[in-house]
Amino acid sequence: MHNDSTTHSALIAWIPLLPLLGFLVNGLWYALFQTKRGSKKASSAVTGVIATLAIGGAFAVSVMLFLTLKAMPEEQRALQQNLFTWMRVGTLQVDMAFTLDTLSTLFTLVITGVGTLIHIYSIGYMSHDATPGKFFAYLNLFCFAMLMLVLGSSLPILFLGWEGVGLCSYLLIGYWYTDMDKASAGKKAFIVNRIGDLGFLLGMFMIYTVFNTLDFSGIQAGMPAAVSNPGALTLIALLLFVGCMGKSAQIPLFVWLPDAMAGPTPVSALIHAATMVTSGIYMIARLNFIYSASPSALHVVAVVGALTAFFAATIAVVQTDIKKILAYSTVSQLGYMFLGCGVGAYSAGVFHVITHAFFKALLFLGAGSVIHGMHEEQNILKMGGLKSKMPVTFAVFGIGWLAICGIPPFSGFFSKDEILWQAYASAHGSPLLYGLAALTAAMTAFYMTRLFSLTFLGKPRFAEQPSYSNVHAIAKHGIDDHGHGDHGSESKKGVHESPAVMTGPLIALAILSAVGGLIGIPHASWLDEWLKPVIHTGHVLREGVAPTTEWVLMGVSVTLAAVAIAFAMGLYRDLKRAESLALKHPALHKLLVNKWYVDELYEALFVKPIYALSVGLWNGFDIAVIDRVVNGFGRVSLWTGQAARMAQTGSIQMYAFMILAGLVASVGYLIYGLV
Amino acid sequence: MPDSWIVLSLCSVIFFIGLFGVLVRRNVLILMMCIELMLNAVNLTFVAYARQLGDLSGQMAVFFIITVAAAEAAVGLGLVVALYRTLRTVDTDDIRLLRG
Amino acid sequence: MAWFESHWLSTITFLPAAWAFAGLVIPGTSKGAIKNWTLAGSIVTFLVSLKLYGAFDAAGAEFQLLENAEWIPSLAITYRLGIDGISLWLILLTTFLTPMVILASFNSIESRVKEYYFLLLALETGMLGAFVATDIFLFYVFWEMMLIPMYFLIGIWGGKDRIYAATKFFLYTMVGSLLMLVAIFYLAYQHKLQFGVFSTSIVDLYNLQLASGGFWSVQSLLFLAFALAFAIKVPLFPLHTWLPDAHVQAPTAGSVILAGVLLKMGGYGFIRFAFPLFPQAVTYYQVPFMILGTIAIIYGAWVAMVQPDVKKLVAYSSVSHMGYVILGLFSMNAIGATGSVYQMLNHGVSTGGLFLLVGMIYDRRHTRDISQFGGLAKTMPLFAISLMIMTLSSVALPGTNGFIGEFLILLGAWQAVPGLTVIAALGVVFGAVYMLWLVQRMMFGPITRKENEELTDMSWREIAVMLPLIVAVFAMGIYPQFFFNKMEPSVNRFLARSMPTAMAKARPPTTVAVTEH
Amino acid sequence: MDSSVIRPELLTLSREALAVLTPYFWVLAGIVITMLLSVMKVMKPKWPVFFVSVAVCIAAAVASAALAGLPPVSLFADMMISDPFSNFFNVIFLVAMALTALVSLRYLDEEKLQYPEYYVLLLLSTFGMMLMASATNLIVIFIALEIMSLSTYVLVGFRRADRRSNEAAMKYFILGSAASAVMLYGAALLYGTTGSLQLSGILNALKTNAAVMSPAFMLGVWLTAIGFLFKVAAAPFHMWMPDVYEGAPVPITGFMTTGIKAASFAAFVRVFHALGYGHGLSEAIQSHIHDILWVCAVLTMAVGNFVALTQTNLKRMLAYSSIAHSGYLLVGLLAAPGNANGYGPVMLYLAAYSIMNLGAFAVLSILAGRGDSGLNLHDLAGLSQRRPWLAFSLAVFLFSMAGIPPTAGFAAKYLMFYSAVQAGEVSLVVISVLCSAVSVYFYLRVLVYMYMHQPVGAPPAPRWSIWAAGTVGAMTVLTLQLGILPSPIIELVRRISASFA
Repeated sequence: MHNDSTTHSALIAWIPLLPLLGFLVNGLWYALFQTKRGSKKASSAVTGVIATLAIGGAFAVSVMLFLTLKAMPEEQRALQQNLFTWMRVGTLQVDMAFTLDTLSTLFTLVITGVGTLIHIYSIGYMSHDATPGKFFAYLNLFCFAMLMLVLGSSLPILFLGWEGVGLCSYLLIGYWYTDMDKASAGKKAFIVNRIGDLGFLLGMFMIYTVFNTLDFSGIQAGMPAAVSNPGALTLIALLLFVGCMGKSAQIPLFVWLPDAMAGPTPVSALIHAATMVTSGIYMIARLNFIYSASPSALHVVAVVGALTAFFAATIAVVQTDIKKILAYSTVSQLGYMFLGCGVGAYSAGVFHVITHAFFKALLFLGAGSVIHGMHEEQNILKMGGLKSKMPVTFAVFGIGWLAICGIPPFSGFFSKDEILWQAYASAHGSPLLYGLAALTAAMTAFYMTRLFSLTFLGKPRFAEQPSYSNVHAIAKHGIDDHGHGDHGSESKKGVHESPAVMTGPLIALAILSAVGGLIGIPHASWLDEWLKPVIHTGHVLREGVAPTTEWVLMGVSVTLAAVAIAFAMGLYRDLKRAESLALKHPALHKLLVNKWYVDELYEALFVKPIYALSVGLWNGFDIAVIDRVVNGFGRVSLWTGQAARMAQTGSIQMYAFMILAGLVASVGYLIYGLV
Repeated sequence: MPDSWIVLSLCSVIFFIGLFGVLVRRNVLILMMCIELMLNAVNLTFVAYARQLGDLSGQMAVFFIITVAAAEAAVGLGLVVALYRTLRTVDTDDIRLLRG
Repeated sequence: MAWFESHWLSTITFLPAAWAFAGLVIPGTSKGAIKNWTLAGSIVTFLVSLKLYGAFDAAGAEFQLLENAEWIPSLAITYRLGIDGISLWLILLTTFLTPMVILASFNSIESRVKEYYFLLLALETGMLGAFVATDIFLFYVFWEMMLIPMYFLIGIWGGKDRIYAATKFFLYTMVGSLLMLVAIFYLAYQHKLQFGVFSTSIVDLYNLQLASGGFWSVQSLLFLAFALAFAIKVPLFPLHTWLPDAHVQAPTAGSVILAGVLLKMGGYGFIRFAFPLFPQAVTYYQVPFMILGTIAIIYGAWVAMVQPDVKKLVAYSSVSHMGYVILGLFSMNAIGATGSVYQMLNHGVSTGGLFLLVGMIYDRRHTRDISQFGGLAKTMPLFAISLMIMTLSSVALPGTNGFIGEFLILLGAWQAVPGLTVIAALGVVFGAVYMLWLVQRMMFGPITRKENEELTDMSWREIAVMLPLIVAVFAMGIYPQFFFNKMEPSVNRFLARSMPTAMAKARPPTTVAVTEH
Repeated sequence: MDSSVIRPELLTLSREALAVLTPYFWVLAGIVITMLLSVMKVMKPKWPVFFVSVAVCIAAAVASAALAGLPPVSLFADMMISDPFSNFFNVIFLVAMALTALVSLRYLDEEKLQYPEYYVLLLLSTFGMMLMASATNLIVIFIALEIMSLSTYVLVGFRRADRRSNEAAMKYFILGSAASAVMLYGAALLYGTTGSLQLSGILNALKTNAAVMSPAFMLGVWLTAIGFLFKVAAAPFHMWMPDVYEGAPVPITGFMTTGIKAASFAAFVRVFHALGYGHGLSEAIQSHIHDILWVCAVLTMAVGNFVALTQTNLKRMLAYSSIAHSGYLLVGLLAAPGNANGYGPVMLYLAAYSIMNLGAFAVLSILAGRGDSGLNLHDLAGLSQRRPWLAFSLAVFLFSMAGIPPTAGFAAKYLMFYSAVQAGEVSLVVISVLCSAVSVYFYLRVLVYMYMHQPVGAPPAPRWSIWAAGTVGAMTVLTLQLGILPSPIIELVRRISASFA
């Protein structure tokens, strides 16, 4: 058993290494042989297959290791692998080591599994792209980083992945770099993430000062000693949570995620829905013992989560870009997860991560399929009636929709409901939190229905021939960098269902979204059991909460969702009524459409002042003060010279006089000294 | 020797007369005379001291100084001639090409 | 051969100069021959210097590969060479960068080729000498001799304001180092007073006991004299203003060497001389200098952000990065100090790489105005990739060398002064801002100018220049232990010397045994 | 003493006295022969005179070098002494003289000044210098000084068709004579108060009875000192120097900056030492003289360097830099009693300074056009392309003057400052190094023109001559050699100053 587990431990490294390999193959191939001007670019089929094999292999390994873990006795379900020492300086020791325990194995499964599906999907989606080699290289690199993140057995390794995924998201958002907006969106994502990472770094430093190690095991071992210092623990927890805010797009650092939709849709599905954005939850679950030790920090997490959830939902209600809506719903769902963690129900949070990965990936890919079919049309007001045009997409999207709305028995229902219940009942929960969450749930149902009906139901609101907008879109992306260059021919076919290579993954994801919830059926939750070795928090109920309340709340949330759906269905049967409603509250509508003006606020608060300050420092201090002083020395010496030169009149008498003056002065001093 | 102070102070007076002459006069020839004056003041000092100390080396020094002074005068006059050839003046105010 | 065995350091130090003199016989008209000859020389030097890695034994004596010869016996000034784990890497960095800058100059320098390459090799000798000297006076001599070639490199082959920049560079450094010279004399004299003999060998001077306490104490004044010289070289805010001018005006090779090696002289000086000689003064000035370092980090980043000239931007980024070095050094603990030393190497690699890239684009477009570019990623993909990698290293992305340095430095500084570290860590954000914004403005977006449409991508020569740096970026980021292994004992010795408490209890052995090879 | 008795031993010379006098005899012989050659109409005097003067200088230099090791020998009833100190300086003077002659040859041709008197006067002035370095009697010092000065006055005015040359000569003459009169008055006072003209006698008087230190004595000390301060052009007695250096023919300027400066300092050191500075003088007087000289040194360095910043004529710039260097030398002089190296640093500095200055002025005399034109900065523009080696040598000399390693100037500076620090003159040293930092600027400016500017117009064709070129080359090598391996000469000067004090 033991040596068996060691032999298996040796495999852990392969989970991240395989994608890395794929990245190197595709990347080097691209960089060395496909960049020459006029050189032939590899097709998405070849490169895609390479990438898919890499991630698929990783998936296979993950599954195998998962089974190994499952076979092991519960209390020792963890595999370790130590590759080499990364840094050993003074008392600091960081190993390039991996830990595969019950928590990380779940994440590896999701990442590699969903990742594989999305890779396959991308083969189709990027078929028209100019540089698929580059795209798949990035995609693999992302998977590598993400897997490092979840497998790392110490904070620095986690941070390595943490920033790595940030990089990939930067690269992939700005994938169509010739469009400056997309490039800026990538930069924005990276920088906002950096702000979060700053918190993460400081949190790490704080941990090092308190625990004198950065290994998770070491930190856990140090907890008993550390609890005596709750202030430090709270600080640590909050600093790390700042990191989560950045990575998982929580208030106030959520602004980058909606812009991130500039990237190709598979990227949005993989990075900005299924995996990367959930790494914040992963970290909190990983360090749950620290958070549990600091109720105040937990409370902050919960409140921020709930607020984000609500806030993002309000924005999502009025957006018209299909991907933007999904983006805000992602932000909102992430808020849920943090709410779950914040009330101490880490497993609930993780559960929602998993289900969300399924249905949100599904929704995004579905949206991608729609966009693909509609030739780059993203405005849902210009869609409608696609049910007949794209039946498969319609079907799977429907499942995703029901899942996110929280209609039983779809996966979303279970996870969301778990969180709602915990928000109400757990020791850290409160009715207020629950109320906010429930309201958000209703709004979620509302805007998802709006999206769904405007996209698929009703009658088409677009011209059969490619409308101006998508010609524009093609023109905007340029012929060869963004795909669909040959849409000239394709668009004649008009709106069309996506090829099998794209619908296949959709179906797979649909099935997962449908049944995925079964791993966490209340009171029989396999997930809670499975996570026990990592997350050992028996759910203690707030005093005065009857267990039976759970069923009541469950009913409440389902009815809420149903009502919201019905309302939305009615409202958006034709747009007139919707618009009239919008006109009734113009101010509110405007506010929501403009996303509460958060971007503008930050622009005014930070970006502009700092820029102005920098210019001021450069011209006003560097040049005007320092340099002037430096050159001043030179100038002054020159003036001194000029002045001294004046004495050099050329007159003999003048010189003689100077001699006499010197003589008198010195003799005077001498005599004065003597008497 | 109590009486020598008179001589010595006289010498110093003469010396400084010469020095001030150098400062105030403008004609090169007169400047040279002033320098001679200074040198002779020095001579007188030597003699006075020699007498005061009853030591010959002071007296001896005077002869050397006189000789040197003569040589100096010769060179000086030669220079004045050369100067006058080119500048047509012996007024120190006019020889101020080199300055600054 | 036996002579070489016992004189590795002299060989490596003077090989470039000797090679350069030999090269004088090549007629100035046959430029190709001169270029290849010089390149060969620098490569040979690099290969020979690799020998040092094997020869240096981390567990062994403090200074190794010692050479000791009489130079000016009457003043007890000796020709004394030796390396420790810190200078070892700086030497390798120097010999590693030189071939690249020479190769990079092949197309950009066409006038007075002979003098140019002669000066480059002479410069290398000067730099190596400063790193191997263990006699403080010898160090000073090399330190000054470095100025001359660099002065001419900037002044002759530089840009429009090259003369102003060169003179400024020269004078700035002179003022600082002359005061240091006085301090050196004072130290030698102190040694005479305390031990009966003059000495300028640092292992002897380490034993000096100097009155400390307060600003006017001997130790503090001497420290300031040294610190001024080194802070100017680093350059530490507010003494940095020579750097942008020098960098912008210098030819590519000049900028690379300047950023890659010359700036390190400052940090190296602090480590080798200022800290061990004046421990109490260092503790006295620890916080002020950490504050200056922090200011440099933020200030440099902010000012870099708004530069219209790409080279100036990189120059100010150097100010920011070297601020980290100061911060880490003055945090006075193993983590911070190691981080600083490592950061010096990183900065050499990444900023050197950035300057090389800037030089390449300058050779093509003859402008450094950022607004002149845009969308280059389309016409020059390889260039874009290289620039991106160097950028990542410069913004300290984990996995690249930059991260190791900054992480350790900040961690070390946190141990010393947490409050300051919070501010300093902001540099992580602003660093990303200005570098990524640069990349975006130069590489991304549509191509707006006709000149940029037909740019040719990196040639094989340029790839050959960049490839080693790119490899170094990742190698140093993924397996830093390779470097730490040789570095650590020296850093610990350095700390033991530099901390008065440690000094009090145990002074490290000053008798240095020659290690056989 | 009883002067009536005739003492025959004063009239004859012992064998060793004759031996140590060889250098002086060589030069005297040279003077006589050259005079004869120049008046005998048998042949055109140019070459013979030139060769004779150079030959005797070399012979005398060799002789002095050979004598440098011997113990001191006092001559002519202690009127003068031949010791390592004097021989060291003799070598400097003679080398300077020889090189000046070499450089002058072509220069005089170009200037149509090829008169044999030139060499005669050079030899005479050199002879005066040698006497100055070896005289130990105030009157002898005075006579030596006058021999040197009178011949130099004439040499300065040698371009007698040129107004500037004449003016320079006249200024030099008037001020110089006045200064020597002042010095002589000081000598008289010293004689009166100590009862002796012998340096040794004065020192004795000082040490034996303290009553000597009367105001009159102080006045004497100081007036004598001023005489020397004038000769070495220490502020505020420096003002004649720029004008004279600018007006004089280039080779003579070079000769003056090396020979006269060295000679004056040599004698200054002897007198200074004899007047008991650092030993024998009472504390109060000591400290006062120290203060005055301190101020003097600072002023000199400041004036020299700062005014040099504003100069565009190379000759004048080098004149000011020469003033500045006098300032550094004063630092050495001040510090001498207080440190182990004694007057060694001063000697080394003078040697190094002579070498680099001779080299620099040799270059200038090669570059100078008709009537010493073409010596402005912009005339040097692009010299490095036109005459790379010439530019290189000038660069070496300038770096050396700026005190940048590895050059003789650096070696000299660090020995001097090293010693000054030992003598506790830290503040003075700090000021000096800051001043030399200033000086770097104007030395660099020349390099800027030579290397970083493109040639403008058609500068005068350089006056190549194998002799001048040889001089420049030799000086360049020597500058670098002293810079890289200063140890032997440092040893030498230490030994000499030890034997001297």
